[in-house]
Amino acid sequence: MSAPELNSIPISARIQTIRRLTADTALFRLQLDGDRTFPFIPGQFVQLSVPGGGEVPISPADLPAVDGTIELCVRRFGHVTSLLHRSRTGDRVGIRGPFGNGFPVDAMAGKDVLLLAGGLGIAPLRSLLFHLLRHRSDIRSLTLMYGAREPAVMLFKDELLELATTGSLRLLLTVDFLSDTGQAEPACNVGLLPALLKGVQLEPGRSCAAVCGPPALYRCTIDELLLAGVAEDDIYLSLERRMKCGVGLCCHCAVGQLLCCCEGPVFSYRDIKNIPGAL
Amino acid sequence: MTRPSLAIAGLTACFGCQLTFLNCEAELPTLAGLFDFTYFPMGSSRREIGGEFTAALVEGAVSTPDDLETLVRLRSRSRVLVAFGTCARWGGVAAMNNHLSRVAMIESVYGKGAGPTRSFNPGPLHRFVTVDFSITGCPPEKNELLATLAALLHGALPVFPQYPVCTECRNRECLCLLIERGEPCLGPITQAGCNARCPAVSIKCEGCRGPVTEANVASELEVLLEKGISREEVIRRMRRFYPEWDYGQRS
Amino acid sequence: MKQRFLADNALGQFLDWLTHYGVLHGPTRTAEGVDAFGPVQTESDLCLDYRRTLIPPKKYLLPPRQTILNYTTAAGYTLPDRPAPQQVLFGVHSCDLQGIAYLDRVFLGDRPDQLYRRYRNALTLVGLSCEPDPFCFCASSEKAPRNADLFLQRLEHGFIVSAETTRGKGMLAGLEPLLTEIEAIPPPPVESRMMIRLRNAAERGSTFPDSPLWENFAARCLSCGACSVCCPTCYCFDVLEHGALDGMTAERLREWDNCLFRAHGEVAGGHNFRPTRRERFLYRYLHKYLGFGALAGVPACVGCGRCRVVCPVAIDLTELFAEGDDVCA
Amino acid sequence: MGSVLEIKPLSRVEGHGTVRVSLAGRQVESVQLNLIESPRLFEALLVGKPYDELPEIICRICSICSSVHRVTSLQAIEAALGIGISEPTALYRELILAGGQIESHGLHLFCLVLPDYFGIAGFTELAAKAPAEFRAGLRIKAAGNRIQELVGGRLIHPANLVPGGMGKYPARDELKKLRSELQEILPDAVKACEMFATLTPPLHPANFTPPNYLAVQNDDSESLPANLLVTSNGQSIDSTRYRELLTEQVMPHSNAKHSYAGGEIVTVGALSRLNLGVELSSRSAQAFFDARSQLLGAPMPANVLAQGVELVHSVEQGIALIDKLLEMPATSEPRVPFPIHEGNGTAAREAPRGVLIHRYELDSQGICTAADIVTPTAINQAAMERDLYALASILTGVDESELKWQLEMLVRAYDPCISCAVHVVRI
Ligand SMILES: Cc1cc2nc3c(=O)[nH]c(=O)nc-3n(C[C@H](O)[C@H](O)[C@H](O)COP(=O)(O)OP(=O)(O)OC[C@H]3O[C@@H](n4cnc5c(N)ncnc54)[C@H](O)[C@@H]3O)c2cc1C
Ligand code: SF4
Ligand code: SF4
Ligand code: SF4
Repeated sequence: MSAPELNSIPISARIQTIRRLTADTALFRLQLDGDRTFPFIPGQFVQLSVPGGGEVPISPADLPAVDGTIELCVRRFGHVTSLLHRSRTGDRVGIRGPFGNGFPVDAMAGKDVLLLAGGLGIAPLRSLLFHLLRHRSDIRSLTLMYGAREPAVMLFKDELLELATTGSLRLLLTVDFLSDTGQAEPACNVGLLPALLKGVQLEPGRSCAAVCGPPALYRCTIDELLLAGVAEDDIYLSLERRMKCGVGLCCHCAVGQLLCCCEGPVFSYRDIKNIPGAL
Repeated sequence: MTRPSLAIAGLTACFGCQLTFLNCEAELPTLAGLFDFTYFPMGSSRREIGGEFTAALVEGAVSTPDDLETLVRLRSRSRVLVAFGTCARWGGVAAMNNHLSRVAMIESVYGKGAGPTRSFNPGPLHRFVTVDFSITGCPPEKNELLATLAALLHGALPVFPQYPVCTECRNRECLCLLIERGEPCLGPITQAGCNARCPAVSIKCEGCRGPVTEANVASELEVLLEKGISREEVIRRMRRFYPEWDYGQRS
Repeated sequence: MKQRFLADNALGQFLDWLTHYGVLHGPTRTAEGVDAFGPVQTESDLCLDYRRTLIPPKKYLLPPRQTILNYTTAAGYTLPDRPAPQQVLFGVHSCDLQGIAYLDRVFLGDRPDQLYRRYRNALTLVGLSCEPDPFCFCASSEKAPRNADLFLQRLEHGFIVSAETTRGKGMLAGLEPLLTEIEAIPPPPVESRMMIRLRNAAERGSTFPDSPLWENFAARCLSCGACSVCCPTCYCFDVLEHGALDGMTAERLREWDNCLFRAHGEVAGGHNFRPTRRERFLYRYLHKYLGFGALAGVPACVGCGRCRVVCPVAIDLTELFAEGDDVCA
Repeated sequence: MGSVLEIKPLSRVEGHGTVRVSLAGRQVESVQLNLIESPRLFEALLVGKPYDELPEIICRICSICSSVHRVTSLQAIEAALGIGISEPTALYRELILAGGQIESHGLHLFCLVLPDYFGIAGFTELAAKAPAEFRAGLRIKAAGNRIQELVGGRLIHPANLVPGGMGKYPARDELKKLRSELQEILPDAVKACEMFATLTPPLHPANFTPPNYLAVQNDDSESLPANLLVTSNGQSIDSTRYRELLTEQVMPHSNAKHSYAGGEIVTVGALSRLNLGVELSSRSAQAFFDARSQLLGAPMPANVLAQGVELVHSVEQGIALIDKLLEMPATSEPRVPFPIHEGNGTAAREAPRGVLIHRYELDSQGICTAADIVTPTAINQAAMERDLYALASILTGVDESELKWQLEMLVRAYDPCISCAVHVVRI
């Protein structure tokens, strides 16, 4: 099948495993039909089809696998994602892509890399994290700051804590508030994500940050990042829009004159800071 | 997979929404096999509101204690409660005169001191219980009903258009009755989904599907007043299926 | 200059001959008086002196609602296999031809849309010159845009016929028996003042941020969708998928959308990036006049005047230009 | 001490109703039919509305009868304003009424009544037990709906019919398609009618009082469709004077009203029409003749079969009307202009369930100052209750569920349309 067709017709896949992460979020591992592999760059997205429901843009949460599987971390949010959450292993879905630009991993070489994830934003950043860990020697330092609403909805926590023990990753976790039990979680701050940046000083031009999270996260985080010394050019934001086609036709995802699905979803802060309604 | 069980019931209404179900002639035999019609007095003599329903499709406005009782019983036994049709969704024709004295209206029909005593101003379902989904229309459209039923089979609910009748009217290349004839067409503020049935036969939209989410009510009023239609007439027409418009609403 | 000429009395034969290339469609007037492109059996079905049809020819390439994929459990998602009907669209004015040229750039660009291509390849275009009315402001109503297979320029007793595409050149050869030769000077291309203003503003990248008109538009607009439905270059679409009762098959559709609708800028969870109508108007402006993505900088407005004519509250985006940019190059 | 047995709600009928049987020991003392439909006060909704809004509002009184309510309402308004309509408009109105009748009878026969003949609860069971009959019935019903949709613009609550004409005449090729569809289902309709003539009626025979039938008879001799209300007891009156014939009486044991014609209980509907000699198409006339022994002078349970005969009639009539319409030259304006003035108008039509009368008074601005609507189900109530009592009394001693089943089937034979019975009646 030629590339343009892959872009417009979903290929079939089966749900191989479903790992419930929280009450409303699960990790779906899909096996593509016909030993097909699915190369992508961290930060790119796919259009996932749930038959009878429709299509949603999702960023793979893992690295491209050689065995033709792909891992998607999906929160139950509405129409299509609810249907997906009702599926069982073995059920069929469709997938098309990858779309968008992805994170500029080459530009991160030699830098102090900061990953900032809010809530579900950890999904694409997990993919980036894996990539950077695999090419750890290319960058100077690697820090992941991850904020969740409460301890119970913190995704991949054990996995992240374990990665942190290797010493190649600095991990800072925070929750907006503690669970009802009131018990403090070990290794976890209480407070909003930007608070983790308070007082941090980075070397301008030698540091960069990748941010992904709900719309509300961006404004305050950017201010803190700028204060910390990260250049506008080096702040990468992954934007969410309602992408219907993924190939720049349906027009739902325009940010100013940029199309989020083709020229994004990852933009540098400098590129979009003057666009009204971008953030 | 177990067959989803359905309740289809009517409150204060004309039975048109339930008839719309029975009007799915081509699909009815299939539907009979796909769902368990546990409670559907119009279509079946099995009439106990017993166990659990996957979904209850409730037609009509609430205007009597009996209506309310049926509604509450269905609500408490159903996973999904669907307001079925304009009366259930918006109040419908029976509610158009809710601004007038009900006692006086009853007297005008039945005479002084006579007539039914136990009834109140008809209101939509959501005034009394939580409604999960609605299929609007007086009558509702078959295809929307079938799409809902198909989605229910998958444990989902469908997505319906959020734009006004005008969009469909233009898509069908009908004459714009508002611009070309100066008629008080309610297309601009009415929820689409009927494929502009009325303008398609050169009849102004009477708004039978209720307000579109994004109605610029104030501007529609201004346009119609400019065309020389009295405010009283516009409001009377607008009230026909939904008595609670916000006439100052712009978005 | 020598030109190929089709006399009025040969028009009927010409139309018959066109049917070799597909089912003939052209401008007609419905019983209610709406001008619309539709099937044409005989010359008398045509409405040759029409100004603009309600819906532009985009409906032939991108139907208001179109099945884009079918799903079955066995085969997964597949393109609908129905071939596009071979059609000849007769009597297309310059503005609409330019509209099609714009859609071609969008849908046949880097990532071509297969369904669009299928329909486009099956459509033969025969252009027709026209007389502008006060609402029009196209680049030139007389000149043949390059995507017209054939173009007919109205003279008093017939038409000058020219071929603009390879397909058209081939067609013209077969048409010879119906044509004669005349001496005529091709009209000089005149661009409307409005188009010049608009282009100037677009080149400057002006979005008239302080114009009070935005508030005015936002307050009046009914969000009826007409302007976009009737625009020859509005192509935004929404995608819907419905499962069938059998539980095994589904259908995915795309249908025309409108950036003036609130839902256009919504994402899951209800956040809206263009919550107010004013923002949505700016967005529409941006798309129409400054362009997006690969077509950034290419104005999409072809000056057909439809959005103004069909707007129930007479909103006219060109008022912005008249106010701010009166320079005539 | 007496006990009360209640059927609640009545199933497979249109609208909300209950039947209460009071028993003294095993003896039936009385039977009450309660039409508990919530009052929507339609007459009050109409008062104060301009004439052109009346048909649009009143057709919402009932979905199954929306076409005939719309047409009757239009005729009453046109009578009040002295509007003459064009011939095609008149034909289209007859056509939509034929469609309405096919749909209504089809619904009643195949979805509501047929399960009784198999002793099953409803359409779901029917789809399994008699799939061929059910599907054939649905095809007939669908054809009726196609007519309503094509002529009315909507399947229910037709929009296309307005005072003085129509919004738009249907396209000729659509008419032709419709014609062939009707042609296709005609044999099915004939077969269905035969089926109802041969199936053993599930209803227990009883000593029902021979009915006094009432129907509208058209007198086509005059230009304006003048019609008469006639009864099998020999009464006859111009329909505009319906109030002189149809009186409402308050029942001594209740505060509800029953309708009487000249002081007598009357019944309306398909059976009444056949017995009063309403004109029939050729194949329906044959069907009527074949089944005459079951129909002539018969009590209301035979109404079901009568509807079968009429089904054939309406299909044939639909075809004939389309033929007439197709013969006419492509017509011009679908609406005629008219002046507005003070006036009052009455129209009586045969709805699928029987006599339907609308009467309006309009002021000089065309605003409705009074409205009166007489519906078939309201007229039939007294007879229904009388027959229920007759049936219940001979069923003394049968077990409760059988008694309920039987009484419900009798109510169903009347094909009541409870939403139509505007007046809330408690007997
Ligand atoms: C680049 C990118 C990456 C993302 N990555 C992830 C990720 O890794 N994990 C994750 O959980 N989420 C991710 N999201 C968010 C995810 O796409 C949304 O949560 C998802 O689209 C929600 O869809 P829904 O149908 O469940 O919600 P809804 O709110 O029901 O739908 C969203 C919108 O689509 C419309 N819609 C839905 N279904 C239909 C239909 N059948 N027909 C017509 N319209 C319909 C709705 O009207 C609504 O406006 C990402 C988004 C983007 C843009
Ligand atoms: S006729 Fe009515 S629905 Fe159609 S475009 Fe005009 S205003 Fe809108
Ligand atoms: S056009 Fe208006 S009145 Fe007619 S069916 Fe649609 S919403 Fe109802
Ligand atoms: S046509 Fe006019 S009223 Fe309608 S959406 Fe466009 S600008 Fe708004």
